[in-house]
Amino acid sequence: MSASGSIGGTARREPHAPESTIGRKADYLHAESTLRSWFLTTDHKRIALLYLASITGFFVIGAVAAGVVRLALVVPNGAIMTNDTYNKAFTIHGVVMVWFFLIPSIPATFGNFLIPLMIGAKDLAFPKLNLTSWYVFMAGALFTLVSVVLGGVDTGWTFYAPLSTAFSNTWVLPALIGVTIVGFSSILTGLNFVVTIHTMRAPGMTWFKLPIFVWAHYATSLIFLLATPVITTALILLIAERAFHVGVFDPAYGGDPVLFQHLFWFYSHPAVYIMVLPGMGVISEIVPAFAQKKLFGYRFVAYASIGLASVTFFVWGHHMFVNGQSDLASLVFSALSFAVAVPSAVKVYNWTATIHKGSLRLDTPMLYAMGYIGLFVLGGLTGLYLATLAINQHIHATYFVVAHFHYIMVGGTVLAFLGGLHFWWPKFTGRMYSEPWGRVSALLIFLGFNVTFFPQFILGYLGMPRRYATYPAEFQLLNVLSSAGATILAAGYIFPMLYLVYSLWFGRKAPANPWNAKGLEWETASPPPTHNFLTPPEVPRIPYDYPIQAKESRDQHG
Amino acid sequence: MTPSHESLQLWPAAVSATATETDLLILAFTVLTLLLTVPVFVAITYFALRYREGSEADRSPSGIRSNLIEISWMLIPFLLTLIFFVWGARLYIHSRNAPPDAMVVEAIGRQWMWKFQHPTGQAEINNLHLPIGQPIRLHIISQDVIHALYLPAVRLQVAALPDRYTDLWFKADKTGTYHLYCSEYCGTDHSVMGGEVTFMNPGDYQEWLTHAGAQQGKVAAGRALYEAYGCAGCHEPGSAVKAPSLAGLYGSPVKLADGRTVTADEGWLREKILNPNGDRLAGGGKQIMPSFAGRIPADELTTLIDFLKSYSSPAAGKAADATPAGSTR
Amino acid sequence: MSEGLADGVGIVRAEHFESVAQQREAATLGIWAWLITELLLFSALFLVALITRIQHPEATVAAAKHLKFWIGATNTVVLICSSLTMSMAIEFSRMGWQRAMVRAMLATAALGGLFLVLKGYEYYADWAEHMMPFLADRPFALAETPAARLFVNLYYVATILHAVHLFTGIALLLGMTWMAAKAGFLSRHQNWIEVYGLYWHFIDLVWILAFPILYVVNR
Amino acid sequence: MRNPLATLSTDDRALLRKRLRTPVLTFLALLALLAVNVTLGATLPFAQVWIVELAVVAVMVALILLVSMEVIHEPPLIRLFSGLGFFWVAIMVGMTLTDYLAR
Repeated sequence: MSASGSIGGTARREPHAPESTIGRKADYLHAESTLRSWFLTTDHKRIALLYLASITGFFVIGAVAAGVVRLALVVPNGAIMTNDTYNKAFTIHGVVMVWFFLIPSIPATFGNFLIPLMIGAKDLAFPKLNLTSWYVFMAGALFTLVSVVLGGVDTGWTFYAPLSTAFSNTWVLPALIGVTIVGFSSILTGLNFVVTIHTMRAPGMTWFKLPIFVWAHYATSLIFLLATPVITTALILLIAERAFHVGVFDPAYGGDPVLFQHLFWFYSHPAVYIMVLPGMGVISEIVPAFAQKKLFGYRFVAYASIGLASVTFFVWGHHMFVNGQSDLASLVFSALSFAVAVPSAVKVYNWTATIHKGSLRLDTPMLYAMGYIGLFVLGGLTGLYLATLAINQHIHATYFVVAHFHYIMVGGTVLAFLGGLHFWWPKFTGRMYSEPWGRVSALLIFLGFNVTFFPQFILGYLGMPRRYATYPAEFQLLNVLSSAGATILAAGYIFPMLYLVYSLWFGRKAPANPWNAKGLEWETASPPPTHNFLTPPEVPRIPYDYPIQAKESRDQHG
Repeated sequence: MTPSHESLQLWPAAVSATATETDLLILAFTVLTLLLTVPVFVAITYFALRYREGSEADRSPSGIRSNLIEISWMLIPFLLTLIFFVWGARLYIHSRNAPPDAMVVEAIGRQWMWKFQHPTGQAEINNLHLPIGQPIRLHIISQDVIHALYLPAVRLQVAALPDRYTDLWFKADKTGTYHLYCSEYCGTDHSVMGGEVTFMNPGDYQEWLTHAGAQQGKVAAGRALYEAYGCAGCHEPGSAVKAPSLAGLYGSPVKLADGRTVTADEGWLREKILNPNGDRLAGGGKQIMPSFAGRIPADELTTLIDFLKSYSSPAAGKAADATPAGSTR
Repeated sequence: MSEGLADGVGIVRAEHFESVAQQREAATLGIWAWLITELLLFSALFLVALITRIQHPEATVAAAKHLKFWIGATNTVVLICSSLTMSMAIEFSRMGWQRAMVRAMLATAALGGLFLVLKGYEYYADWAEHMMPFLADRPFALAETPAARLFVNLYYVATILHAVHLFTGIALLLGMTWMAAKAGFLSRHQNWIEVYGLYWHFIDLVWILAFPILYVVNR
Repeated sequence: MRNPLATLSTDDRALLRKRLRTPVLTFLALLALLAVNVTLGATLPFAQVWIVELAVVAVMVALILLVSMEVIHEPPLIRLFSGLGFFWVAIMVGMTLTDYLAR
């Protein structure tokens, strides 16, 4: 080990990249090209691309599983596949999409790539730890894939005891171990972000000059740190329960299966905000850039990120209203859940107000952002339906829930992910994607998404329970509609993969700042040099220093 | 109602006052949702058109004090939604406290069937017959994993836990047949774990208890056990395992591996279910059936054997518990 | 924490940091962030123990009476001693007394090892008394109170998890001691000792919580 | 082995005494508190003794955090982080108990 620093380790200068090449046009992509230079890199930008490739792979696996689910539900009587196959398909879909796509999606890729750029740092605080977290992620993924290859899991992504511990005859153990390991990857990423944002900001980059993207990732990282260990414990107990019959979740010995749900949702409800907050950060960058206007209510939006991250720890019991939780707990959790509306409203109304009197360009990222706002509003408000006790007793565990969380996770996170991918694609790769194809795909995804999931709100209210391999014949029309929408959605997903990959070789070379956007990441070249900035970046006087300023910025910053 | 109508219905049937009020609550909430979202959608669309790059729009600062506007759009939607918390909580507390005079029906969940026992002792599998105009309290427990009993017609569901009882009470005031579901994912046949709840006039209910409940229900109950214990998975024609068909088996001669021939009477069936390794069958098939000794209670074994006695062909067995699909809402 | 460093004691700046102070701050904040996750990890187990106690008070008390109270108490003393030697190692590192520091670190590792030996003996005694209900083929001494199994098994999960942390800690400590025995260590990596010390103290702290929660309050 | 202290100069001995004062005092305090808890646990003098035992543990934890881990000398950010975890544990335990104590 050469001269390096503290616990997690620090950046090690690659022996092949002497100081002199840095001054030349050696961007991070072309500085070195050996496999070794990618798989042993400590450059946050390269690690971000490793993550991008991995999660794209998992997205494809999860999407195929979703296709299987939608295929099965075209007919009501389960004629297409057995119940076991269906159950395994939706379990794989849930496990892969939640733990291997949604949770790492924006933080591990965009966060990893952009946080050091946005705060004017050379790298994250612990670059070796950053690489370690990718390897840990892949190790966890390996376990989970092993369970899929061996024959699958049929417990649902929630792994409720005692079904998962004592009754399921599928490959639950490797899946549980895989998910437990992935938790450590989240923790390490979150730890790195928290430390980086606290200690690595460029001189003059005060907290209230940080982009909302960084605020959102700070809030997300706090959730990583505070929630993930609890699911680790819950899963360790579940593994011990399945392997050694510990008994704490097993009613046969007097254990309490609902206790597992408490530990599970203590993590998994905040995990929703691990998925949502980074998306909000992305939208808060895109909207001002394409309106060429300062973000409205910057401080409120910043505080709302921290607010959401805190409030989310007080509401997990709203997943358990009908699961035998005490009435007192249900009342308290329901009341607190309504408080989530406050910071969420702050975000949505401020984005809308930012567009007001802007100078709008409706390029692909902006189309995704506008779609995001609409779908997130619907997803959020239907969440309040579910938080209302009497309504929950009817629509709990129905397709209403399925529709609700897909509006949040696909309408929210995935649209933000795609919007951000297009927005920062020039920065990541140095190439422009095809704008017409981008717009067509964005519209296709918006359309396909709504056709897929809006009918599920109705199905849920009509009383169709979720996770049903077969269903009463009268629900077929809406299910077929939903499956038809899924094919449109699938087409919408395939196009970007094709034209983005195409652009890597044939796309127009991107300028440093193709959107005329503000933020330090646009001050450096596209793609950036290995150490991010050739000259120390100049921190602007105010954040979102766009030509059109809202009145408040003069009030606040004089 | 014909099935084609039902596939277009947008509102499920409500048979209790609580269900009607829940519908009202959700309608009112939907109105609020529209009030909060439509302006946002309209505004985004309008701004997107009005303030397109290059358009001749007034972009001078509007001069709105932002703190005031921020606080107002933080608090106004929150306070409006709080009304719905109070309303929903009130309704919830009502639905959690059964009146003391409620008729108690025991409900037991198991992979993958429901068993209901009426206060007068009659039991049903998967289907439930109940009188209207009287509070009913379902006293629910599970024998294995967590299930949940969900009756959309009364807008209620509650988990069936393995370690303690949960309650669900309602007072139906409309007759009819409606779905009854398991709504907590419980394994392979989760989606088949359910049936129908039939609300009847009190007179009809008494009639049913004395006649139909004892007779017609029994074969259907046996059929449900035949499927719930997994017998059907192997013994139905066309299954992957290719176990001997049980249709028409009762009373017929069976050749055994040791050369004897026995008649499949009630006692032999019972013995073969509890101890499958005895009396190996002729024909060289591998004996893989597990023993059900200790896994099936005595009364259910009797019901199952009664079903096998009446089971002449697979089609006939299905007809016994079938209700016309269109009659369920 | 960096006050009072002797001459020639310090750290070498890694190139992505602007200053040594920034690097120190990042390391300290990083280990504290990690310790937060450790606290929540163990606290979730303690919460399960609390719920078990609430739901099955008699069975839990019966099970807790079988724990080796005096071994647990001795082990607590051992860890408190190791905390002292770790604190000494940190002070020596700040004073630049490298050899004394290495000795204090070895003493810390030895005390950690002693803890594990005592713990192992305790497990053996438990095994001999048929207090290992998770072993399928070995009868459980408290089989007549099934819920006792919950608490006893939970005790194993918690103590094994703690022992894994301690074992990792000893391995890291020995590796670091080996590096620290070379000349010039304190001028390059003094803050490793500080950061590691926080981890070691925290593992002690977890045991200080675990001992009463498992052994004492349920008696 | 010869006594290493014997080789030290007077200055060094004074320095050593000054530097090791706090760790040794903390060590003694922790041992004393542990002795209290062990005595209480072994004798069980009254029914509600667990409250006292937990209070003693709280003091021990505070002592390790503040003195051994030197939180009192740290900047506000580290102090915040050292307390954050405990606050979140309180949320987890408190909200879970609203279920278990009200069932």
